[in-house]
Amino acid sequence: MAQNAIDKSVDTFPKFLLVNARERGQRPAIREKDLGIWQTWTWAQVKDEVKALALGLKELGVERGDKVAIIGSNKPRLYWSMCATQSIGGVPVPVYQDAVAEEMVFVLQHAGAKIAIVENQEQVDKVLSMSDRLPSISHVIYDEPRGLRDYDHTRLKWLNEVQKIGRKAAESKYSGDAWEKMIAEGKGSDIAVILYTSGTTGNPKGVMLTYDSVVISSQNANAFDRLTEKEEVIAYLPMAWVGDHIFSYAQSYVAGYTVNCPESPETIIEDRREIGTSYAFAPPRVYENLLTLTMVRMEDAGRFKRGMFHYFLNHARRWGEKILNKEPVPLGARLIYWLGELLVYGPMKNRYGFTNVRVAYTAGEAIGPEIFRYYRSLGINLKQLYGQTEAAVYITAQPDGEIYADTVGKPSPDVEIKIEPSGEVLFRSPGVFAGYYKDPEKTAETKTPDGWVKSGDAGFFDPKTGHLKIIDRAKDVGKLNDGTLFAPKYIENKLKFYPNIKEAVALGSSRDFVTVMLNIDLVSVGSWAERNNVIYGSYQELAAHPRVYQMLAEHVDEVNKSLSEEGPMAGAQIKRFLILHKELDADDGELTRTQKVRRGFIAERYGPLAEGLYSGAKEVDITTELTFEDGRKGTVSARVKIQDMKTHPPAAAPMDKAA
Amino acid sequence: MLCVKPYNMLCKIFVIPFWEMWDLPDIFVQTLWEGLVGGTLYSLIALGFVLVFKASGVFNFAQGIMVVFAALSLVGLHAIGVPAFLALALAAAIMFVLAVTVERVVLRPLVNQPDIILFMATFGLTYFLIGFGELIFGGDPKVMITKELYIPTGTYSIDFAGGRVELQKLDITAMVVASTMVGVLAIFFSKTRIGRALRAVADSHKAALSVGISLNQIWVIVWFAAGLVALVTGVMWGARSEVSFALEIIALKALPVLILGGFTSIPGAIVGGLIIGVGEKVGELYWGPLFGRGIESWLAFMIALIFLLFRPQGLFGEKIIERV
Amino acid sequence: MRAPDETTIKAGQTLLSVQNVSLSFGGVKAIRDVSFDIKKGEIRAIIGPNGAGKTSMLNVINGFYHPQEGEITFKGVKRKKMRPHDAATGGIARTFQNVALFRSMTTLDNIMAGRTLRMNKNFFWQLLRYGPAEREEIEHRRKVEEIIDFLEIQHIRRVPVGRLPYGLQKRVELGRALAMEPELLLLDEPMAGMNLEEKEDMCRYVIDVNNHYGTTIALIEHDMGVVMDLANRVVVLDYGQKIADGTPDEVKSNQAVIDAYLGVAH
Amino acid sequence: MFYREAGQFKTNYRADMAVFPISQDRIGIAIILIVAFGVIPFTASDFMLHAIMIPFLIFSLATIGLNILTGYTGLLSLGTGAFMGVGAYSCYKLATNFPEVHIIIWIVVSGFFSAAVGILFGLPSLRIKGFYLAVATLAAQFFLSWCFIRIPWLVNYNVSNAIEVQRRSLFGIPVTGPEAQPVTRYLIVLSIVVVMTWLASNLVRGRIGRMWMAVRDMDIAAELMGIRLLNTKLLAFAVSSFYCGVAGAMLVFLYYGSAEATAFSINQSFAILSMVIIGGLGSLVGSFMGAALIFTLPILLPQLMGSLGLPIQSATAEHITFMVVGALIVFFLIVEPHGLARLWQIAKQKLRVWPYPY
Repeated sequence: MAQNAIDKSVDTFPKFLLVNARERGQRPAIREKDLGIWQTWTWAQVKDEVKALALGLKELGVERGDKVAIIGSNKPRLYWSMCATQSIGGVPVPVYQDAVAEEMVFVLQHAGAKIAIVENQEQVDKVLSMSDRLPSISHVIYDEPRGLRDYDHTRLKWLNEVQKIGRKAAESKYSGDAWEKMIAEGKGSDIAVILYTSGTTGNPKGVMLTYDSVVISSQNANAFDRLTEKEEVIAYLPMAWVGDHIFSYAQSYVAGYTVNCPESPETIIEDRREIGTSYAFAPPRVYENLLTLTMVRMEDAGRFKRGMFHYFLNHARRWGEKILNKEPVPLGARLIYWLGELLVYGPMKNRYGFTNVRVAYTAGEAIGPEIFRYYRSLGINLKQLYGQTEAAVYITAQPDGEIYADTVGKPSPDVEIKIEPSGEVLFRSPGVFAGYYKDPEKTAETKTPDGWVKSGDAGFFDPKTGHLKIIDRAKDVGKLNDGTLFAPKYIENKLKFYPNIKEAVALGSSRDFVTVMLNIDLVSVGSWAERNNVIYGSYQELAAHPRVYQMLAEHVDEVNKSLSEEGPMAGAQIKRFLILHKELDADDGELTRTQKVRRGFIAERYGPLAEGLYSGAKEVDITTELTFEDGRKGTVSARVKIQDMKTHPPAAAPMDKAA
Repeated sequence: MLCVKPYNMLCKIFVIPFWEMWDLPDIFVQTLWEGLVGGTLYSLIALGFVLVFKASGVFNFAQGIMVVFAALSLVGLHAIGVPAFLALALAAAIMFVLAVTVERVVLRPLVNQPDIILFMATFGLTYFLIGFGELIFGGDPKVMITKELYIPTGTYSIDFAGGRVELQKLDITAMVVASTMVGVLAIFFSKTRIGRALRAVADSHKAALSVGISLNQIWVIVWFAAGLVALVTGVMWGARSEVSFALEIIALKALPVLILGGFTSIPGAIVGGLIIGVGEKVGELYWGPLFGRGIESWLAFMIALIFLLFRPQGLFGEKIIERV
Repeated sequence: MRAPDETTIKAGQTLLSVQNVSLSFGGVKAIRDVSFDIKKGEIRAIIGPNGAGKTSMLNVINGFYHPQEGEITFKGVKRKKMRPHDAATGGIARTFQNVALFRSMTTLDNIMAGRTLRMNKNFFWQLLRYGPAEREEIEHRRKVEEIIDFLEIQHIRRVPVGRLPYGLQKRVELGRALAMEPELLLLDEPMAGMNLEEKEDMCRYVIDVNNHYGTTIALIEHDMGVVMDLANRVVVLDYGQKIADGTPDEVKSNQAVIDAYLGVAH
Repeated sequence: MFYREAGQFKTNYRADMAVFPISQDRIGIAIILIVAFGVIPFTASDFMLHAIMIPFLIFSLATIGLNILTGYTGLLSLGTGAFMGVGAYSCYKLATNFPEVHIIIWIVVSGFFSAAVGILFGLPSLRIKGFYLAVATLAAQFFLSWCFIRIPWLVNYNVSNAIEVQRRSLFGIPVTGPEAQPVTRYLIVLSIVVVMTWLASNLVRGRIGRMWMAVRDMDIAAELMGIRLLNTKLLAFAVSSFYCGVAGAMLVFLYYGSAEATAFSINQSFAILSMVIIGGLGSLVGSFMGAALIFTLPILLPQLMGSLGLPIQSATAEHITFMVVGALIVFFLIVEPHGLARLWQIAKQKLRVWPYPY
């Protein structure tokens, strides 16, 4: 790795592939759980596969600069497609595979993709269904042939067939080291990949990243956490997300470590345990789900086990982080911790598949401090980072030994940061993007001529720790009518830290006071209902249950209390709330593909509810349209109750922070 | 004698025994009688099996030990000073308690389990009753209280074909009691409401429920009935020889009887018992010496085994049709 | 791989024909003088009201029942009497109306058991489970995993099938039949007792099996809608007699069928 | 709790189909084998070896034998004792007629005689099943018991009518006969049992095991998949009897030292059957557990009662043992029809998901 870092001539991923195939040819490069076992490909094998695919693509007419869309879940062949495309000078454009046809068509059109490499019949159907709007696409290549036998194969090709074409070409047209020469033509300043970000509003933007930015970012990250070729990671996050691109592709190629593709989305936890990842990266949601699952299961455990679990958990809460941070800890506490490691922490880590984890990151959203501390107290080196697609992920990260639940760390290597008077965070680094594809206007809006990028997030440096703290999207930080600072996400996150609350939407900008709409967590609340003999027939019924309201009111009250202790935030306490009758869903456009709430859209969609929250009504009727999994539409009607809350007086010692 | 050298063995098997039967008919008749009496007792044990099997589908391996246990209770109670007939009544009561216990502790928790599991449960029950019986009554053989129960002893001698045939009064009693028992059971099954319900159960459990009797009650009734049969068997058998745990092994002879007669047929149990009883006595006397005697111990099983190969459903069983 | 006597029959040719078959139990006539054929590569449905003799027909085809009259020609060979395992060796696989899985075995073992006929390493290799026996086991495991993948039952690979919900059991049973790589697959009410979603899934699998493996399928089904979507040709039985035979559309408009079958509340 | 499986992944089917796919299990079995071969012979007393370990292992093997027939193939047999006897008597005849071949070879070979007799009495399984078949095995039991008593040729016309084991040596160390040390005999028994258990586990995990279980679970479906029922059942009879035969031969030659026909009576059959039930139908591990429990119960019970201040006579202890075994059988059938093996499996599963309840 160190060698790679120094060798400046290795500046593209295909070049890294050649290096890896040469230097660690027999080490596993990628695995996939398929047909019951972990099918493994070494770097040398990957090189052969990528070469065959690359030349096959070449034969299908992919030229330097052509865009190749990649649509599907994390599969080895799709990762190879990226490298294969890059090796012949093409630009891979990974697309969110769960995007509905409409969303997909925009990206494919905008990128002008020449070829789409897709996972299976489902994606083939999607692409073919809009083929008349996609004249640029000459071929659709699929990985999984099932059900596609009788399709018209004039424009459709099985990936293995493409590779066969490539292998034939490798023997005649491109014999010898013709392919390696093509690779050598690539330069660090070329565009490596275009990643479409799903903006909270408007159409997605295509972020162009150069090889230089991705490679340097990856090298810095690997060095920062001392990652080696021995790491094992699980690739399960969308390939179109910058996080997955960096962790499961770029960093792996640079460090030479192994990427593992799970069998199916349902078996990720199982698969992660089998692999025992050493380097993990996940949005807070994943950690939240694991913890929720744990708590729900432990509720069902016997009295003894539950007692033991909580005893050791309390002990860990007190001492675990200190031990992890190598602070001085009394011997007695250490001994009990050791016992806890044997009885609880070790087995828990084993269940999570985190036994061998050296570094785990949470990013993308703020994580609940409780959740964060829970994992750290078990001895898992969970850290936070702050990143963006425009920065090839890394902006700040927490160095080992400097971990705080409410910060996102120090600037990553080679990254400069400054805070605008408006509170907006600006950054400049070698990882910064080249521009938005076909959108110089937006590029200019975001990126200053001297290389500073506007993150769009509001934050500040904590004087005590020197770490960056992010409070919200800069444009979302609003004001109440009385001028009080209102950071909706900040409030929402506080609420979402309760396992019973799955989503929260805070309203209040240009209003008299703050209100929230909540989504219950069906797993957590459902399990609570079962234990407490609360009978319900549907999600809607459970959400409207008075006892559920009562329970959530307690949570809201606690949030109000904590807000009251935070100086500038004290005025933004929640006055009224309601529980939504349906789950917020990406298919209905209420969440982004990365599962962020689209606040504005929701306020509009649930207009009557928003009005009710401010009109003083006790109950509001609402009818909402929703989309089923198969794309059909339907409507759901409900009468939603609104609950009033008391606010707490501001605490005596106001804290002076937040821009 | 009659046999010529190369056919010696065949002759010994197929000619001489029959010639002997013809030559000394009194001995043959005597043997037949003893076979019949022994067979009656086999029939009684088999009857216990059939009762339980018919109504609950349980292959009650413990029937043999129930016979022993019933007899032991009777003798044991008498030994501590209980008058004979009261002891008999108490022994019946014990069998009732046993039936209830078995229903509660064994059958009810195992309802709907596969047959083999229920069989094994009765196997466990056998073990338990052996240990329990020996613990309470001791392992050594005891004498049945024949006189106290006014069971006649002694013999009738009848002149027959130049010889004498001796009939034990006890055996005659046994035959009479057994016949009465079978008669009573037949009436019980065909005439009484519960009996009809039991028959319904044999066909389908739902049918029984519609008669208004719970399955649990039915189990208690059949197990109690089987217990009573066991008590009678125990008394008769005990009177003929002695009351000991060896009986438990001998009781296994009821299995070939069942194979002959079919697992669900009461007449089958009777006929099968008689065939086996006669067959093994005759076999032992006329063919036993050829094999070095003692073939009585397995002859019944071999007869059954050979029979099985030709008619697996037994003499009176229904033909088994498997549906897919 | 197997079956030296295997005569190759091309798609569209008759794979199996039933000629004038009659079957009775005791005095009850279950099938009366029925004739029809199954062509290679098609999906053939046998429909009819309850007690029409559909399951009996399947049982005759795979040798479980022996018809008193008539004969069956399978792959050009006439056979009057056939033992069930002869049918299996001949390439006929079968699922049951009431799921006849090996309940205490796992999904994996159930499907592996379906490959018994194709495994031939002898007892002593099995004892050592080394060399040929192990290679054979691995080779077949791979095949089985493909079926597991095909039917999307990876997550229940190691679960004893007795614990699975009914719909999944049916799927495992289909997998077990597929593992035999049959030429003719008999499905006895594959969608019985399923909810709508499971039915749709099962339909897809049946079509995919036919499409992907080219397996000829004869199926009994109650749900007319399903049959109309799935089958290439339909034979209709009523009271043990054939009353119609033809494409779904032909059958649908046949008056005898309407009277006998569609007439009853359905 | 001790199962830390994270990071144990399989990249090929060979590893995935191993007997012990989890490394902790492999370590566990390795420890057991090391203790059995390397520690017990040096530390255990002669009493321990002779009166507990040797018979325990032999009965475990017999239990495996019966389990193959009853647990795996679903064929109930009440003739185990007799099949063991066939092994013992044929071993005796072979060893006395061909003394030049080593006794250990004869012990193993005698299993074939037992297997042949097993096949013979398994033939009725062509037409009959369930309890009917149990009666056929009873016929075998009584017939063979009778043979053991009535055919003096089997015991070389010994006046005592018993098998008398003579001294045989291996590398100059006596392995059978009165001079053979318990340690020697223990190691021989252990080796045979370990190897045969391994072979049995190979069988039951492969095609043959699946055929057996298929026949047990749903014979009609098995037949329609091309499994020949009679062959499969006869194979089960043969293998089962082979195991019982070897166990029987070991029982006489490496444990009793001499034996009469009563050693192979129906009570022996019942005892082995109870070991199978309590250990767990269809489980090799369970066979060991069942044998351990049923065999050691009569030994431990008096000591247990004694230590509780309730000294009891040996006869009483025996009766109580019977009751306890009977009660245990019923208890297990109700609570867990698959016996100790299933309990062990559940416990293991609990440890694997620890501290989760499931």
